[in-house]
Amino acid sequence: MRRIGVFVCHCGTNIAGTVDVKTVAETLGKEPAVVYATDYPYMCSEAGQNIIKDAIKEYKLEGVVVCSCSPRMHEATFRKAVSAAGLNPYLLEVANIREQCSWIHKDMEAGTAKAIVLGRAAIAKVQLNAPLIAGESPVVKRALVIGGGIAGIQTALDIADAGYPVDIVEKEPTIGGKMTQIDKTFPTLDCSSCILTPKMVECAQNENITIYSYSEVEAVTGFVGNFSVKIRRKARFVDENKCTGCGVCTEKCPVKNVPDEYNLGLSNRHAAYIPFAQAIPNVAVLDKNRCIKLTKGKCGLCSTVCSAGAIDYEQKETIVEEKYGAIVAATGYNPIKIDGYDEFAYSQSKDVVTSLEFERILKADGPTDGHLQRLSDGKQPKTIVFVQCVGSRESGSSHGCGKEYCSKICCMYTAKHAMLCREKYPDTDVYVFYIDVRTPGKNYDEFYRRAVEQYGVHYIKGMVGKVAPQADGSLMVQASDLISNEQLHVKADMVVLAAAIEPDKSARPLATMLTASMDTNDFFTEAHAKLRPVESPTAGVFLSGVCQGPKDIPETVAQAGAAASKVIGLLAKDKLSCNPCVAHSNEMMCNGCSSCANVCPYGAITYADKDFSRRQDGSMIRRVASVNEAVCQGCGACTVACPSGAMDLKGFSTSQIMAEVDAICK
Amino acid sequence: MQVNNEFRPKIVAFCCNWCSYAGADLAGTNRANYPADVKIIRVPCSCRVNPMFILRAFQRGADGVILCGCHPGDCHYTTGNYYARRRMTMLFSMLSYLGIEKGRTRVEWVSAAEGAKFAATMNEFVETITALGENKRLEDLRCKK
Amino acid sequence: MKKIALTKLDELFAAIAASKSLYLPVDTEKGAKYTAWTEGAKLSEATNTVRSAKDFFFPQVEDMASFKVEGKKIEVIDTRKEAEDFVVFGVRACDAKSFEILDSVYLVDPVDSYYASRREHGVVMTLACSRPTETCFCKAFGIDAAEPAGDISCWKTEDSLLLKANTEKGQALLDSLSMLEDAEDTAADAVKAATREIVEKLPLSNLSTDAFGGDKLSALFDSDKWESLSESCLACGTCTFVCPTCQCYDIRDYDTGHGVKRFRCWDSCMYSDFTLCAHGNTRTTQMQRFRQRFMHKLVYYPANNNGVFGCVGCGRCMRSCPISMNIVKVMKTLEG
Amino acid sequence: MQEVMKKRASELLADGTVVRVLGWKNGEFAYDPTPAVFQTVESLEAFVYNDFCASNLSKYLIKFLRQEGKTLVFLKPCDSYSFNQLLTEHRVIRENVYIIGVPCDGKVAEDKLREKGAEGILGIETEGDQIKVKTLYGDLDLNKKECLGERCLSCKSHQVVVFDEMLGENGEENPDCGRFDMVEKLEAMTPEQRFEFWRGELSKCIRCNACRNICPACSCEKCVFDNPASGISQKAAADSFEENMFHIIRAFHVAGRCTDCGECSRVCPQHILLHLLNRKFIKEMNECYGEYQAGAEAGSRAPLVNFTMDDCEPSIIYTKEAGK
Repeated sequence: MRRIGVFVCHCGTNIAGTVDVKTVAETLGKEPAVVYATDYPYMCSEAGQNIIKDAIKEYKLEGVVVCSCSPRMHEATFRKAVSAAGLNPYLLEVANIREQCSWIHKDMEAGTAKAIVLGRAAIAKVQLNAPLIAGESPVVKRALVIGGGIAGIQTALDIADAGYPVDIVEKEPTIGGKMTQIDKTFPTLDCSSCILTPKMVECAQNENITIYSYSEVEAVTGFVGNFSVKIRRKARFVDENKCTGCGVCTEKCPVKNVPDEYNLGLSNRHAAYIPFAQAIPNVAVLDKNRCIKLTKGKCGLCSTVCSAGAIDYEQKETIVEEKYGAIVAATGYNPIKIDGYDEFAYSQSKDVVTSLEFERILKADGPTDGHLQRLSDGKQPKTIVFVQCVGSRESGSSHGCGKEYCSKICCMYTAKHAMLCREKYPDTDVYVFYIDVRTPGKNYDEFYRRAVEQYGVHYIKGMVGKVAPQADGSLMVQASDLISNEQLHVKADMVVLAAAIEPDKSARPLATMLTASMDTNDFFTEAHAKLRPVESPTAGVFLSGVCQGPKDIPETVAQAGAAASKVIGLLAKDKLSCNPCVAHSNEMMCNGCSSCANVCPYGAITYADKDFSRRQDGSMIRRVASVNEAVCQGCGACTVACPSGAMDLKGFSTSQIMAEVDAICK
Repeated sequence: MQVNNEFRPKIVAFCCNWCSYAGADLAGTNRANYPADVKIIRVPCSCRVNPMFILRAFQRGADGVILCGCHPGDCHYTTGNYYARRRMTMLFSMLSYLGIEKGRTRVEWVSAAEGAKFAATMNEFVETITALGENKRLEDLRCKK
Repeated sequence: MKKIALTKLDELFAAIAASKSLYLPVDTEKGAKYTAWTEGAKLSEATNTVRSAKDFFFPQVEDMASFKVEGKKIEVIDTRKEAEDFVVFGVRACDAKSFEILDSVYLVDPVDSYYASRREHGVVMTLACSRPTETCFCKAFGIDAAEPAGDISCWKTEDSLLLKANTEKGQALLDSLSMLEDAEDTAADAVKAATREIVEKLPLSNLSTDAFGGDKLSALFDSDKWESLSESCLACGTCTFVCPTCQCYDIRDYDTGHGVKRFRCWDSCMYSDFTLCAHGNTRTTQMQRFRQRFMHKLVYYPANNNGVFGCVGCGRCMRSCPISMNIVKVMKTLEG
Repeated sequence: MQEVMKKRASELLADGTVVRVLGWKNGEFAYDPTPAVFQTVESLEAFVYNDFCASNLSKYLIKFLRQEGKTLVFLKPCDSYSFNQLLTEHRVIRENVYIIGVPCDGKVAEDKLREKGAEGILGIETEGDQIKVKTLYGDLDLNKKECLGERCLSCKSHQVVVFDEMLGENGEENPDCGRFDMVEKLEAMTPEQRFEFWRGELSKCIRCNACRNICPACSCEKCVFDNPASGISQKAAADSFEENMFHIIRAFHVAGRCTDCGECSRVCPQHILLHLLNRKFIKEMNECYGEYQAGAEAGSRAPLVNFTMDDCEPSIIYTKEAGK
């Protein structure tokens, strides 16, 4: 029997309020193995930790039980303390008497009795705890950033700046993401391209950065410090190394009617194309679905005009396999499809556009060369209505595509749009219909007030009920003004819908590959909502930008930098200590039946024939399992699949769990 | 267990570390309420729970056992709860076949964000077990006081 | 000698059961089983019960002591209870002989008080065989199926049950049964003769034991036939558990959560953890374990008990072994 | 058939294809053959194959396949499923064994003869469906069909599913065997009735381990019940709970791996209907996860080491029960 010390925390009154901590300490002190038991107001404080350290030395403790808050909170703290006193950190158990006891129960008697039982269970378990030593695994000093928007770019630049190689995988032919499509940025109204392009160029020029554009992640295996990733490089039918980006092929290409993604389909491009002038890499790509040569085998014009000889119709997609120490998800977002919102007549009228389409209309390289025009007749709109929260903050989505959350960026960009309209075209009437105007952020509210006060934008609290295209080409907007409590009819020339944003569709399959968790909206879940906002619960996977939740550019850049600093912190280590709570196979009992390997999600179990011959029994070669401790993540699926009980899990062994069961049920 | 002539069930709840245990913590943080009869055992994943543990709990005097894990599809280890789901289905099947009252065992998927669900589930489970009364069919008389 | 009409058997059983618990073989769907007598219970006609009668004196599981643990205090509780008086009726000659073998182990110094208490309180009423079967070979071990031992020996004739007391305990029981009538001492001679006649015709009655005994130790131990004899043994304990003379037990402690219950239970030399010691196991192969069982019955036991063999030829192992390996095959193979 | 088998065994031993033959050896009486290994042509004299050769030989291969040389084994349909399952679990090595499939139309159970009053058996002769039992107390003419072992009455398949050569005609699967009839009957009972039924059955258990040790799926190097470190080791059922525990855990450990060969019930000296536990699992898994027959195909993935994303929830068991 081990010599156990029990330390009961009051947590101020958090525990002591509904649990009689003195009685708990006193009762547990009578348990057969317990040689010392005490209580203290804050066990996690330095003084509290010192009580534990001193007791370990004075009473020669061989196991420590701390009855306190959840182990998720302070297990690491107490392990450190125990370790500092010379005891193996895994000879500690935490009995959760706060979150799962004192905070739940109002009755002092019941709470105290339960705390004692939980303490007993921890004592029973710690009796059987094995001193574990964390193994080490080397760190591959290379990072992968998935997504080449501003989030990915910033993360990559920061990691590269710290001296580590980093690869960007971008599924489009160019990096840049949504920010390339935006005209001006709030709240300073500086040009989006002007601030983004230098960063894109820097990515291309930085020796530490490799850009895999037009590529997607195919498979991820491994674990923190040692991921192995397969990247599928789609065939662009242009040799990236030869192409000079001169653009001749894109001009000569006879296929001219492909909807241009960069302009959200508001204009057309050629089958051979460079997405936009500042694309990085500045390399053409042939649209394999539209190129005549690739679809019908004829044409070949681009090849003849390409002086660099870069066109390669035979190019195949390739798989690049690379090892990484850390992976950053920066998969970004898209506006939701709003075809379902019939009331806004989006599908019926060309002059009902989304905000991102409106950005394209305002931007100089857009379909209207930056002139504010109606897409139907090219006329300059005199009255523009902006509708907020289209698909955002929708409860019980009636349209099947709405989101419960606030998309966060719409209020600000709408203020920007309204302001730009009024500035460039002062004769335009601008209405904004909103539920709330949300402007938290430095200089944000000032910006919004400028739109109202300085630029005379009509902000009306209320939702638009219907947009009806009229015979004269105008749009009749029916809305309610909630403040004056009246129905409004605004005859508009253009309606701009602030569509909600949602995570990019590629995020869900990626999360599965990364074994990273997601919330119900397919945003990546962070390890802790407040304290670890840029880390995924899956070790070695970090989050950058909107893939974690809606955010604007400054926030995205801040988070991208934070993710980068976490990655740098990880890559700066030569070795990582592994979770020692991993599976272990007892060869003497192993049947070699492969049940465990069948259920292992990590492929951590391998088999080998081993010689167990003994003098009396003659030759005996058996197939037995062994666990790669660096690969095993400690889920324990194998332990139950194993009929003989040869497979056990350190830290959560069968005997430990049964001891807890026994202690609880007695 | 009889306390002042009133039956108080003994209930063991196995909770996976990543979702349900955190959900149970959240229930506490939110000051939710459920009976003290429920005692939680932390396991890394629902797939760590051997049917043997559940039988053991009944042997030692538990009146009800509940297993909580991440929602299918959300397992921290990707697939653990899928295996747990099959194993528990089969265990329930066998217990029912042996004539053990239905409802003594339960599986519930509780995420880290579902503190309220955790508390509600526990309240409901305690109610069910209290109605079923003492576990007589899977008891070990030697373990009774 | 006493007698009672077969038609009045129920009366007799009722009278015995009035003062003591009475057990007797009763037919079940799958063979005869010793069962506590209750009104209407019918005595089985079967040659023998599936399980042996040793259960009465040496039950499969028996509590020995308890330890109550409270905090750091441990209290030892003697859970032994005085056994209540009981009567076992219908024990065959082979099982009756097995009690002598168990006695020679448990009633010699140091006396096993648990066993002794049951022996003291139990009255054995044997019943001579009338329809021995092909798996019977008691004769090979010098047992007369027509003359069973026990506190009281009984014979069934066409119309009556004959009873003869062999011990004081038996005599006292007979004396207490007023419905018994006197009978001639020779009344059972005819049924005895008939039984002996059938026994002569049994295929295994002439099984020879000449090749066995305490003096044949090394030749038998080193025989190269054990290997093939044991090759299909499954290492289950069926033979030992149905055997009336197998007497090995294990002592185990069971942690109840608030104390410890110490109990003993049958063990089997066929099990891999039999003879497991701190240093390891002296018998590492099934051949060795298999050999042990038969060497014990045929060599070691007679060596220590004046040549008496540790088998009574009841034939239960022959009927229950999953792979039909048994002591008869072993004897014939080793002998041949 | 016996003579054909002997002949093939002799040939294969003689030409060195195999170094040992795993078969059955005649016993003391007509009804008690023992599984045996024959290493010489001469020893095959004692080889026997008759209506009483019920033992499933496949489990022995685990032991023999660790020894040198190829083993010839005769597999009946039941045994061949077990062999495939062992192959799936890497317990046997296909290359090290030469399988001769032998057809089986059911094996006669000794206890059925006893039930029909056969005691003092001196000889048994079978001719077609007729069994003539000569006993000390008179002769009996019995019908073989009425004397078949319980498991043979609901035989799932007469087909040998893996072999190198087949002697005689291979049979077919028998999907209408009604092997789940008794399970269904139990399912239709109230929980109380079921509880009583199983108490009655399992309380007979003497923990002799015959069921476990004969079971081809229970081939663990060390069984959890024999392993003090497992925390649940037990030598005898010291409480009614332990009787349940042993059989539940055993059924669970073989769930998805049990081929339903019925050896457990055949060998139980207490005649407990153990196969009904295994069949329940087979039936339930079939219903929840689709038809699966362990051992039908080597390398198949058993239901409990498999899953689909849209598997039913455990509560389905309660819904099912409520529906009854």
